[in-house]
Amino acid sequence: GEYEPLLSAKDLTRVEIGGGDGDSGTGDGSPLPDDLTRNSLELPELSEPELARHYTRLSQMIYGIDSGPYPLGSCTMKYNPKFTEDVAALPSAAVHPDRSEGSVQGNLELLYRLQDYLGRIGGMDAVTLQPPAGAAGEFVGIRVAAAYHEHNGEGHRDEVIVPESAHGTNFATAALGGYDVVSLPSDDEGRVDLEALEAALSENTAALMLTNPNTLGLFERDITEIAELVHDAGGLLYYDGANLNALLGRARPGDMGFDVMHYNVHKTFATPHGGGGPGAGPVGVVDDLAPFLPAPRVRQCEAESTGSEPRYELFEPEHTIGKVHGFHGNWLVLLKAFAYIARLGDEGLADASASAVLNANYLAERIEYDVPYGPFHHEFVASAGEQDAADVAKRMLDYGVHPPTTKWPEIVPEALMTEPTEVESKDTLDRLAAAFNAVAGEDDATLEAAPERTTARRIDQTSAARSPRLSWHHLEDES
Amino acid sequence: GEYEPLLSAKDLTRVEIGGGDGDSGTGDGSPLPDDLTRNSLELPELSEPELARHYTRLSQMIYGIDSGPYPLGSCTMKYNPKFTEDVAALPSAAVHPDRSEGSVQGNLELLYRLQDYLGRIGGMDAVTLQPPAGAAGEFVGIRVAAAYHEHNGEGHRDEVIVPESAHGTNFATAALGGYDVVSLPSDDEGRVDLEALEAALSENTAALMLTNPNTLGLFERDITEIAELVHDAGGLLYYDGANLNALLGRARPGDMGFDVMHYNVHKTFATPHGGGGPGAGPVGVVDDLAPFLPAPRVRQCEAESTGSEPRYELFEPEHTIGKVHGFHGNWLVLLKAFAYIARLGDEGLADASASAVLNANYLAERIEYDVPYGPFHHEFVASAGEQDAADVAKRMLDYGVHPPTTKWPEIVPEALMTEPTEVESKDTLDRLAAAFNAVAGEDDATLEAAPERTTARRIDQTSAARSPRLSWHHLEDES
Amino acid sequence: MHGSHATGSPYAPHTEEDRTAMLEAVGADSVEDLFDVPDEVAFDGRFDIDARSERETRRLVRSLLARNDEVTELLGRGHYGYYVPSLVDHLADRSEFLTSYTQYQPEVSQGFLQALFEYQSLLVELTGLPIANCSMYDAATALGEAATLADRIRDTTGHRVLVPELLREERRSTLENYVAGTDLVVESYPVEDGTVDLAGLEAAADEEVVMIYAENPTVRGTIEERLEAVGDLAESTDALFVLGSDPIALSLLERPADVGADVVIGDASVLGLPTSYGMGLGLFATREDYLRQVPGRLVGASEDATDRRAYTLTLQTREQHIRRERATSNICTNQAWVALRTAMHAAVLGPSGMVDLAERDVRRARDLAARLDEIVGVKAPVHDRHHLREFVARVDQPARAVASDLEKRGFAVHVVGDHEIQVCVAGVPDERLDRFVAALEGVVR
Amino acid sequence: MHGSHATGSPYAPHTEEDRTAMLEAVGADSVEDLFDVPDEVAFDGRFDIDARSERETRRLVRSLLARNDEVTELLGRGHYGYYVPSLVDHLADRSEFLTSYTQYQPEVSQGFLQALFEYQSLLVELTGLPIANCSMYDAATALGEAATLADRIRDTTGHRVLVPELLREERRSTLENYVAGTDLVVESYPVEDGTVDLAGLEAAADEEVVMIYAENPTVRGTIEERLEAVGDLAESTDALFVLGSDPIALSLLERPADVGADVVIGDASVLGLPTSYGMGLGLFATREDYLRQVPGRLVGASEDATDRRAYTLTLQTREQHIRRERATSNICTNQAWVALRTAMHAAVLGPSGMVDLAERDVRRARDLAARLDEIVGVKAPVHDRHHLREFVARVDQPARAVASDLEKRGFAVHVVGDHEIQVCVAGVPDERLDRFVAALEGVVR
Repeated sequence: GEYEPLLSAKDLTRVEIGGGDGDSGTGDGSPLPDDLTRNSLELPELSEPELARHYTRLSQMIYGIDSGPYPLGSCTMKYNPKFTEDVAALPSAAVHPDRSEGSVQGNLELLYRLQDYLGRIGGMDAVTLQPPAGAAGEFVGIRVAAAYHEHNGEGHRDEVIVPESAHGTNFATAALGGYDVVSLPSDDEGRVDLEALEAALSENTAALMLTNPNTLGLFERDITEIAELVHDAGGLLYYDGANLNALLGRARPGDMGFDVMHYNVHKTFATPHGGGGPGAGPVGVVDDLAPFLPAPRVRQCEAESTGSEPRYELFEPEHTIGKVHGFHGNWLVLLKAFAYIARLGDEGLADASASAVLNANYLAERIEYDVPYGPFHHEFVASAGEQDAADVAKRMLDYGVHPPTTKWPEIVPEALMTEPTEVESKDTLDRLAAAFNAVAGEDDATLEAAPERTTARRIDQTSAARSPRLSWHHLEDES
Repeated sequence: GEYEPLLSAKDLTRVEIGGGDGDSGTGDGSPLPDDLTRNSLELPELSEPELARHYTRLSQMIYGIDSGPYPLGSCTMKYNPKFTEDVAALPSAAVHPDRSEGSVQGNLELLYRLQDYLGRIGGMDAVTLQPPAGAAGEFVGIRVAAAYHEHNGEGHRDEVIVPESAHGTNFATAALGGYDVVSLPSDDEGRVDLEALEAALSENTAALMLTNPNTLGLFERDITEIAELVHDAGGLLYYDGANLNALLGRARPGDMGFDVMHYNVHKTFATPHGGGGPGAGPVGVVDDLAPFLPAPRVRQCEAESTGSEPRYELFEPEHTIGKVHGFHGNWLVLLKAFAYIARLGDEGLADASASAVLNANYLAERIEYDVPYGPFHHEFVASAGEQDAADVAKRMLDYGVHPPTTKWPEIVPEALMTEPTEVESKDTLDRLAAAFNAVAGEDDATLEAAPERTTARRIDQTSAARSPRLSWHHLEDES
Repeated sequence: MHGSHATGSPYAPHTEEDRTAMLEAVGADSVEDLFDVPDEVAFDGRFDIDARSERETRRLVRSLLARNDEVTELLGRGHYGYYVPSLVDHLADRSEFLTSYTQYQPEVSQGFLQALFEYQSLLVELTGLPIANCSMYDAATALGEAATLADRIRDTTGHRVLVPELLREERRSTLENYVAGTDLVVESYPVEDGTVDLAGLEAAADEEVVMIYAENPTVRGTIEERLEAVGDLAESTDALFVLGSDPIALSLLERPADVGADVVIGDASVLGLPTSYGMGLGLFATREDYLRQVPGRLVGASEDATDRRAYTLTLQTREQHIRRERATSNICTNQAWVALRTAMHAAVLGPSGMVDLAERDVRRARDLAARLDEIVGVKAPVHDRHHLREFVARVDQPARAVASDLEKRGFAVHVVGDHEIQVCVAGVPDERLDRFVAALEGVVR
Repeated sequence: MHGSHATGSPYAPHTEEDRTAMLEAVGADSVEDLFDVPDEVAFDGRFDIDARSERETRRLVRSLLARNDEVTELLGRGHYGYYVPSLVDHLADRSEFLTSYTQYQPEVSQGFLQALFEYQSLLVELTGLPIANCSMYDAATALGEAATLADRIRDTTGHRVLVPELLREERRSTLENYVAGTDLVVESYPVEDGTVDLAGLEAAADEEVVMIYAENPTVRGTIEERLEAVGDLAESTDALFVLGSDPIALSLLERPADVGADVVIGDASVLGLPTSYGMGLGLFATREDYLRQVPGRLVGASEDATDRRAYTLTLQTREQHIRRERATSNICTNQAWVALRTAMHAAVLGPSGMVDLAERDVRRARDLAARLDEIVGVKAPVHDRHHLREFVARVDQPARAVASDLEKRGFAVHVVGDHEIQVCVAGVPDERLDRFVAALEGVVR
């Protein structure tokens, strides 16, 4: 494929600013005095047709969910239904966050209903939609836990326990919240080691953060006992919702004893990943924690009269931790998630999980790489064995499919963490398995030379990091 | 590139129909008696994600206007402004054609305004928007001419004169209208040969169909004399609007003496070509011909009271030829054309032609192929000389650009009919010229082997035509 | 203003520097010099059309269209408001599909050619006829093209074209324009209770007939019951049997090939397009015999130089750009992008979805008719026939007044007789039908 | 129903035959057998959420959102309703952009990486700072991240974070959550007539200060006049000078690098997103010194194995998925697609369009203030400063009542004091401003 030049290589136009007296109402000069303005601005100045071609060409150099299977473990790369874009594009959805509550009843009702949907799905009593991403949801969870303990005179609790196979965000979030992170080893079967948990728990435990099924796709069968242990130690149990797509309609975090959880709507509820974001990370909690949730939340007003349409209002939870986003979170993403849930309903959600689990099991059965742990649900972690998992991934690109997540969790050597999701057909899974298996039979030299059939060949990461060139200004000397 | 299998290769599901008694209001069987229904239907049954990938992949195997320059002579491949798609997608535009006039005042006013715009642009007194394409517009012109002559007791006129370099549709349309086609040779300079015209004109002449500038891009400088000759012979002068993009704001067919013309809104007014259509071919006429236009047209009603909003109604021209489309033509296309004209205004339209003419002249200057005729306007016809023009085109594909129209008009040997339009930048024209010039230096073997870098290599036309396989049913034996 | 694109066309990219350099290259002082327009026909450029920003233009169009009333359309008679899945918009709007030209360079057009090939295949399956072109403008023009086909292949035997007396006037008028250049004349045959009056048709048919046209469903929404007899009659008189239909009807009703149809025409955009004020997609399918007389473009399978499957426009020698006045039609620009949308919509539905849609509407129309029939002053359906999705109802009051009152209550219906309205359920949600029943009750009370 | 997709998720493609074959392959009798969920925590699947067709779902959302009132929003204070060109929607909605994941496989993500690299370059040009990440969530969280950056690089010298007393409460609250895990405390410094009270700030600043935050324009729409002095003060106390702004402001106002800013944060989605109830895009730019302490993702230029230009995420060892609890931030999912839209919108405007937009709004806001000032009972602007696009007006009547009356007339304004409203012109067409003046006249009469 041909490369697309940078916009700056096509044009850079310097616009001079100033020459105004700052009082000019209609004059040609700047309407501001020169000491309040910059001198000039130099950026590309291109026509709409040129830009259309630039971005069309860039888009052609991207593998998206409509390009083929995208089995990134832990990322739940589902098909993103097109109609959800249409509802997010409705002009009536485009409102300013400072509008009066009375004039945006549509937004409030929709958010209220989404709070309700998510509460039902997670088995949680109260939900905030404010966190703009999963990690932001985790942060709310940690801040809520801190506020709860503080409120109960347990402000000394300064440790958060995180299994070693957990998502990196769990560690980072606990640290951001000011907690010491206590890492918890897995047992031989890849699950939480109960003895180690008992040893880790103490009067300083604020919370245990857990993903279930865990990153190996395994259900933490001892979850009831784990919950008891944590609660007995005075800690809270946090559910990382990244793997919720495994359990829709089969089990709910609230029923397992979790006190607080986040939902990744860009995973479980099919909102697009957008090349990294935006997502949304709503947080659900049990009743005891509801007073600590971020403000504002949405509630139904008292009915004014029988038969009248219910009205909605914002309110501040009694002991709220305050805000974790400047406004109401990623509204357009929440809107899409609402539409997805409303479309699928009970049956659709349950089938999504059922098909996701069936797909993972079928794919694992079809590939020649070893899958050391099971029984897994929506994802599995194979081992590339003697091969380098990162090289395996590069080589899979040559077979026209997206590779799995690699080298993590570390409990599996040369991990290939694979999550096909429910949207792949048997035919596609067979094709994906064929790609895995073709690579499994290849030698290291071939793998190291990969990819060969992609827009760019293997990219030099070391040089990128050693002498960072982070804008076109850094490339000026070159061309 | 990888091929995309046919939908039928992915799935064919046969649905059985019947088993009903024809009275079943709610039963499981067919609601119709079996003798009124087919037995079964066999088509692909695929999920939305599978279809999204299928059509995404197909789209990737198409060169569009956002892919690069598209200098097809006579086709006016302009950039299609994105916002025009938005206005065509407005839910309020989606109305049924049998709605009462009073309830679709928006449609009627917009069409009325477009009639008015086009009349101004072409210098015509009355416009119909009904023809769904340029050839349909030509047909209206020919039918209107026939009706006019008939009305005037000149029904014996049975010949239409068409220059030999004219678009194929002119010939075919005249024939469809029942006319004998009289072909008119060009003079040495590539224009209408006045003597030949005089010789061709007679009491049997119904019309002369003319493109101006003609397909060589040359303005018919003798147009006033031509008009006189035709009118003196009792004929009508028809303007083929395919090349109108050369003249916006510089000259108008009505001012040149044309009696009837069509507009190609998918050329001049930037509505997308859609892989072949839909377009729209409105027809403008001088006052004398207005009573013969297709029905219905739109007009403003008498004002009900001062200050009230004007209202619009459909009406039937007095001697209308009737209908040439089942309803109101390609409404969504007309809507886009209206938006384009309203966006550009006088200055934008004039600049479009100016830039189109500048681009053609600049490109011609930059390429090494000979351009035998001039001065040309928005397009020129180069000659590939000793090379085969069709092979030149195939080879240009390898350089990542779309080739010009080839082998036509025949007045230029191995014609490369080139129309860059106003949307190409100087940089793009330089790149396009480089592609022309690279091919100009290559040998026949290279050209005959081309293209090499496209999705498909050179396609066998002979085999396609010799044993036509026109549906997947014809391919069943194969796979 | 700082902008280099501040005036002129917003879609022309030239900066002043570019323009100067280009003029220099061509040896002209100004762009004006490049125009070879004699003074006597020169125009001063004043159309008096104001330029607007993109945003203002969008506001203008939105404000104009806001003058359309919002009503529930129970309208059919050849144009239908089926729900079009979002997928169709999103994929068909990809600019590669939307902005490309006719596939004269197939090597860079494989995607569109394949989609059109799949569209043709869809129509072949639906009609049972082996040849389908990749679009005419609409049903009316496709009917006209069918008649000129009849003229070409049957021209020694006669000149009469028989159409049902209840044919939509617009279709008939378009047909008459298409045959105006031939010696064909269009004549009506009688219709009985919404469908072909077979005895009447038999009486009208003689050796002068070159084409018999029928529709299924008919313009009154009824389903024909004697199509095979019509086919036999056409065969016996050596007339072309042309049948009008559409993809949803074809997915359920008798297969045209099974009743002897020689040509199927119709509006295929009932799938793929929302109501669009009549913008359509001419369906055209026929027998193998007439392959070289077919109007319009055909996509065929072939192979490329490496023997891989490829698609291309084929049999182009039928077309105007090659054969000029001896072409099978004057059509050039067609409705390819609508055909793409139709193929996409059909693919989303799948065969089961298509049959379901048709069967559900048969039931819904029947139910609605029964409910209307219970209203005092209304009889529905008027015709003792099966209906696909619409039916005629008799109202005691003047139909025009009833329709006008219904419109005020937010419902549009057809007026098809002094005391007849026609009502279509296609695309109308059930709860709207409920409200319609109530509205009609209110109106005729 | 005929459909094989009739139940369950409409986006799961399995036919019954596939399902059976797959179960056989994995050796299970049913999908239930694959779930390893203990009975005591099993759930019966009854959420009591009804499934709907795509069309019904769209109708549901449309009907809910129809409960929003249509008003002209003269609202700003950090979220703006600039017109977003259609091009942005059409290109950003291409599914390759919309549906792809973070670019961990750069070889198949070059297009997005390059777009993000161009976004970073835009911010580098706008701020004059050499490092810009490729997005935080919004301005408030970017402010929080700036504080944790200050904490990391300045933690030996103190714990005070100074912010203007008029900072939006939401930003302050978010900031306080971000620093809750550190020893930092957030304190206010005084503001005078809408801008920094320099004497007050000097009085508040001591060696305990690790960060001074200012905004340009301020939340009251005023343009800061002493930013260089703030920068000097920050430098002299070894505090990080963090400046809040946005791309349109930055295209016209003093360049942050020129006034000594160490970090620039803000909401970059003022370009690229329509008003979206506060959904934003956290802008984050800083000095080269802090490169390895920057939160969020960075795209860098590199080469591929054939030495051709290529782009890749770089310096990932700062991030949570590598460094876990020692990461520079916990951010993972960011706002990449919004950054793409912002870059597109900026590209459509070009530098001249951006400067024009800012300058035009300066003039329009000034004109509007002057017109409001002529109304009896209104004083505008309240602050004797230059304004970028919004200003505070004093009303004699209670501001809340004025705003409420304005809302009834179709205009939304901020209430920022008992007798103060705030009015923003960004994105509001001139004729709407005219109508607003008339409306306010009517309200305060």
